[in-house]
Amino acid sequence: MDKEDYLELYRVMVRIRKFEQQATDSFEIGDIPGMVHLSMGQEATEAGACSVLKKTDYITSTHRGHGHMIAKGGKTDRMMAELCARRDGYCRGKGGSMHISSIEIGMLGADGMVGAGMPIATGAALASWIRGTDDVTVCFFGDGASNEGLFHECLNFAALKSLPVVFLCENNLYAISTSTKRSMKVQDVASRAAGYGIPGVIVDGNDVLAVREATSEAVARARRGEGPTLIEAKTYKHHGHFEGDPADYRPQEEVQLWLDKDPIPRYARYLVESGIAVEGEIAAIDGEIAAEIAKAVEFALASEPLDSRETCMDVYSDIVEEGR
Amino acid sequence: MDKEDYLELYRVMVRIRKFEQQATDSFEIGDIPGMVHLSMGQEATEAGACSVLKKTDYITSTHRGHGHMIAKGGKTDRMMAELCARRDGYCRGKGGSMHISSIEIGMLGADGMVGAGMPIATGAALASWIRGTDDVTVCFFGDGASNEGLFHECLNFAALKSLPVVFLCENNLYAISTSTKRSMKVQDVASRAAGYGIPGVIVDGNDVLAVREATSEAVARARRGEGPTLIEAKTYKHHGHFEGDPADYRPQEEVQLWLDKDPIPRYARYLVESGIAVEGEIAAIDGEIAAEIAKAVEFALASEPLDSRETCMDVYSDIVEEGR
Amino acid sequence: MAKRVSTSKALNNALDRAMAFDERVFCIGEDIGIMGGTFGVTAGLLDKYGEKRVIDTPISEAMFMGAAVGAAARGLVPVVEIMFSDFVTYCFDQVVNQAAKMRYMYGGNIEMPIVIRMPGGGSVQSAAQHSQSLEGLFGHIPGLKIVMPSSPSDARGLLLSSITDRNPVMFFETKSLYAKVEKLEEEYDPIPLGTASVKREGGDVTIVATGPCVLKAMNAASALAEEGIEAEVIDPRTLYPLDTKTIFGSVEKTGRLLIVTEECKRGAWSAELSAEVAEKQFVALKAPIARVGALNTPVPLAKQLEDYYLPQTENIVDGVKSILKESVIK
Amino acid sequence: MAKRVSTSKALNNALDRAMAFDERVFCIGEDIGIMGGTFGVTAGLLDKYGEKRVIDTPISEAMFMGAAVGAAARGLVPVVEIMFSDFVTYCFDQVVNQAAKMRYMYGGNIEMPIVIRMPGGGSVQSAAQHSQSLEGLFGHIPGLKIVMPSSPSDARGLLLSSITDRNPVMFFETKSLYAKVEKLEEEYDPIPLGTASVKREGGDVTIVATGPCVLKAMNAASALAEEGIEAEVIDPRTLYPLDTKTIFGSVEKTGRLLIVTEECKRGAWSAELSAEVAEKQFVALKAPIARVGALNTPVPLAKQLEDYYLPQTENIVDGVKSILKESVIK
Ligand SMILES: Cc1ncc(C[n+]2csc(CCOP(=O)(O)OP(=O)(O)O)c2C)c(N)n1
Ligand SMILES: Cc1ncc(C[n+]2csc(CCOP(=O)(O)OP(=O)(O)O)c2C)c(N)n1
Ligand SMILES: [Mg+2]
Ligand SMILES: [Mg+2]
Repeated sequence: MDKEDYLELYRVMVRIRKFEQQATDSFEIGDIPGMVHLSMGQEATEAGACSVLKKTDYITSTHRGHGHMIAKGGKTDRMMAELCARRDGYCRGKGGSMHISSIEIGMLGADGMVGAGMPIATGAALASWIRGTDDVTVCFFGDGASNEGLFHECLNFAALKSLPVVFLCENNLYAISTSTKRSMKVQDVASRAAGYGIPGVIVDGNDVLAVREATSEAVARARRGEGPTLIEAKTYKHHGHFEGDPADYRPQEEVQLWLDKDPIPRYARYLVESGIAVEGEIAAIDGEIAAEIAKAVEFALASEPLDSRETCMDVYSDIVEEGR
Repeated sequence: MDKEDYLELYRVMVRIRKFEQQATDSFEIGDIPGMVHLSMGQEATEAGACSVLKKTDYITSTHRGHGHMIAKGGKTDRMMAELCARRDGYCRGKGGSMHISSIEIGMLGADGMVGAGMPIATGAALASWIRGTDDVTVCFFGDGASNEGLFHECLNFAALKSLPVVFLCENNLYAISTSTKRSMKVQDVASRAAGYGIPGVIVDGNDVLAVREATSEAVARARRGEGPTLIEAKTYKHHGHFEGDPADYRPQEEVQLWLDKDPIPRYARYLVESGIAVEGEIAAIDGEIAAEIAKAVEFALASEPLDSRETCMDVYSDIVEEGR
Repeated sequence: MAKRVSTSKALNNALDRAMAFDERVFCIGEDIGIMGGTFGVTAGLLDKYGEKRVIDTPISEAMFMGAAVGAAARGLVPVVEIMFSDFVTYCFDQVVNQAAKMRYMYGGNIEMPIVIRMPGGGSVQSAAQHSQSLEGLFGHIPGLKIVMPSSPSDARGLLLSSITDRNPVMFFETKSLYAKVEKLEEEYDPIPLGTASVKREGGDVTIVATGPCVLKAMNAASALAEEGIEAEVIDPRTLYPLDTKTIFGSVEKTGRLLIVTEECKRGAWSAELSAEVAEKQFVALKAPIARVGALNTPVPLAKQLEDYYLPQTENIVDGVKSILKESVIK
Repeated sequence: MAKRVSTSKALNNALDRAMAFDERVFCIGEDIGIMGGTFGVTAGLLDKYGEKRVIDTPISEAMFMGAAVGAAARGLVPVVEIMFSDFVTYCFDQVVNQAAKMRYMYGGNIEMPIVIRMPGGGSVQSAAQHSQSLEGLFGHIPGLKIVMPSSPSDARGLLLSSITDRNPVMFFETKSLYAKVEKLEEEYDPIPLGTASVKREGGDVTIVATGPCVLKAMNAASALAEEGIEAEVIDPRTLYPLDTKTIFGSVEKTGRLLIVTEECKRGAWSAELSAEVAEKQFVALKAPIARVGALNTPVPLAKQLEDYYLPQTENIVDGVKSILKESVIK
């Protein structure tokens, strides 16, 4: 890693954070419709994991997908346009926050169905296996999703066929109101890897370099044709489940504990303390990203909403049913 | 165990065997309609496991359910009537081989959907947990079923709540044509128990006493409120997947190897060699069961088929839609 | 003494009453305990009835739906919450091949009293996977009953009946109705399944509307009345069993039928009703049977698209006018 | 040179041709490789194309259906086999909420070419969970196409078109048709989706029948002809897109419509067609639209019950006679 690599990690984390801070505000005033799930607090995992991917690699995401998409190279202007349901959004405003996706950048979609990304990631990896290419797919999912049967079916098959996929569980301790203590008897999702004959790795999800390292190893292993790895990144989200959720099922001390472990200031401190960057450089990035996000909002709001008649488009490749 | 207990185990195994031998013949000549899956070869697991259950305990079964049902106390006459789709069958001939069931004897159903018994067993155990009774449910399923997501969801939940259920995998090395080597990377289904924080036990499924002992321990544990156990019984079925399947995907030597391990002669030898019974007693049981099965066939064929109009009954408790 | 009560609260009330009355009744689902349900329908029940009767599950719909089948087989009465009706796709087998067919496969020797509560429907910009109206799928599956209330009072009365029913009942709640408020007496009776409610009488056309479309149909009827067209508006309340007596009687009188549901029109429940009437009441019909539904597209995100996607009052008004125009004299 | 070919073999042929022609095409499912599929449709393909293009999976329908979505997103063309159509309930989400909606949620920026092959239907005493005709469920889901051949030649021609289609196609094979044999030329063209086949012309009544019911409808038509009633029999071949031109044209001519499908009648695909015609062709109709389907029960085991459950030739004959009797003069 050279200096720019270090800074880029910081840049991506800040981009996610500021994008989502903006999303809160835009949601509040009604510019963003529907449901919005923010991952603020989990940026280190998202940025760290995607930092080792090539453009031709793939990821699948969850209902909480902004961070994954930004980390995989999503442009904040088109993303904000998507959240605001505008024409210039990645999905022409038809997907929104919960379905944001872009095949060009290798982001195979946020998804509203918990766990749904797992078989899709498995299929993306299967495509590499069939074609004999060395693309890797990273599958992001939550602790809650890990209890769906899809987890089992996908890990079993990917292990069996040695597919080039990394299953990356962001364990943020909750699935809506249900803490992992109330959803599984074992402590670590990673402990389930053994049942599939694949490595299970636990990593501090708030340490961007640790995540990067763990993912790098797993991705290399996948690229070598040695099959999947299950990584569990322990982390936490700052906001509630969705915007508007008071999240009073989480003890205030717990929230505070994790706010204190915020991955962004932590990494900024590291950069400075280890002499990689000076405070001014960090502040410059903060400013640069703030400007980018301001522009993204402008871009989004300047983008035209779809015409109602366009509701009927994009259902089939070759059929448009109009009228009712 | 007193002598009668030992003999009863033998009796149950022979009852299953002869019932199924009869089923082959009856199927061949067209007395039994539909699909028939036989478990001949797996009798030790079925008899051993159910021998430790009380009448008020429950089991769930699979598409291959005759053995489970007989072991849980199913009467061969009403069972044969069911296979022949007759009025005096346990399900009035509406379920047949693949859906045979009887709530009175605690057999919650064979099921045509692979894995479907697992959540039903979990629910039966949940009922005990809610009511605070000490009934235990034993859930039979195959190696193939263990790859369905249901396995994961049910073991996770049962472990979490310490439900009184025993998950008993009959690993007969195949799911139709797919050998376990081609369906999972790990060797033992039991190795997956650790991921749920419950005991995983491997047992020789062709040794009725070993199965009985392993199940006895698991059932006792469940009754004490200490939660589920995953037992994997290694066994083999003599016939193909269903009657009519040539099963040429199984190497002939492998089949022969397992025929040599047939649990019934093996246990008969044990009984004699250990001085528990003399050959005459064993032969007497064989004869007694042969007579029982002959009567069962008579009973079945004497039982009236349903009238076509009865097709419309048993859909709702309170609505019968006739005509089309 | 009558109180203003929302649909959520009315449903909560019915659950509370059923649980107090019958200890076999228990609730199971995701986030229904500590959080009281995403739409608050189970609020307070965990505290009152304890964790054995209000069970928060891990995210594993197939498990808990199948477990409901197992528990029902053993004599309990599970009330399952599927957080959004779209998620029933994760436990479709347990509903369609297990719960619905169990009695039949057992030759009648089992009871299967399960209520499956599901918030469905659009109008809150939740896009393609959180907004569907899937009731029609279940109308095709013998063994299931289907309930779809349109008001707080119907919701609580129908939920009570659903819980005492001995068959699996798909109970479709509608997101847009949760906040709807009505003045209700504290005492109330269950509403038998299979009884429609005639919301408005009229002799020119019969409008059958379900769930959130009932209000739209009533608004359309008012608008039509101003033009001298008298619509009879019927809310079937249960889609199966269906109160064909009331509906057929009305069509007999008006000779015209328009059906309004929030489903994608193609293959919707409304098609079944149309087909039934086309088969059984041909002679009475003076005009084409019309259906107003949502567009045949996934549910779009943006408000202006979703509004266009959903059936609206003006579509109903137009539909009625058009069948009046196409009427023939018999 | 023409050869006698079964439906299974005809399908096998189409798969072989598609795989030889386009290396993006691969097959995935349970027991399709070593065993060649429960009904032999994929026989020999593993040997010919290798284990990367004919993939035997563990029993995990949701996984491999979802994987098909992922692989399609990456430009491959998966042909999925669900061993019995009833098992699609295990991957209903992957079909209904993923494959069907993916293009829409992506705003059109993705292709989703997946064929989902499913043996369905009754008549071999496989009881409640292995005999259903579930095509109607998918007719309600925008984004899916639905194909249902009734003969070896249609099967292979339609399968070819389904594989080159850029949308998810639910391809319903029927167990009772696998063994059906027809003399076929080796050279053949794909049959475009959305083109019905008029099996028999007649002016008195239009019979639309699907899959295994086509033969029964033809038999009924012969019986009716002996009594001087000329039925036009149409096999739509694809339920969506539907060749309404051909069907509506026929109804225009005959003024009478009877629809025959093997589905449970309530909420069936046949209801949608009935509703469409009732809405659009009211003036042309001289008689009630009738539907003949299976009973509204799970599929029973015993032959005499299953025969009673399924729609039979005599039900079609009776249906036609009864609508003829109820005809009005317009
Ligand atoms: C199949 C399905 N079940 C339930 C839900 C409702 N739901 C949405 S997010 C969520 C919690 C997910 O938890 P986790 O996987 O830990 O992700 P996190 O929200 O913590 O990022 C639930 C239950 C859903 N969207 N889909
Ligand atoms: C959901 C589902 N998928 C597939 C099938 C087809 N099928 C029936 S039995 C079987 C194999 C089951 O294997 P296993 O669980 O090992 O049981 P065994 O047959 O060996 O007793 C399969 C694939 C089915 N019935 N249900
Ligand atoms: Mg979480
Ligand atoms: Mg097996």
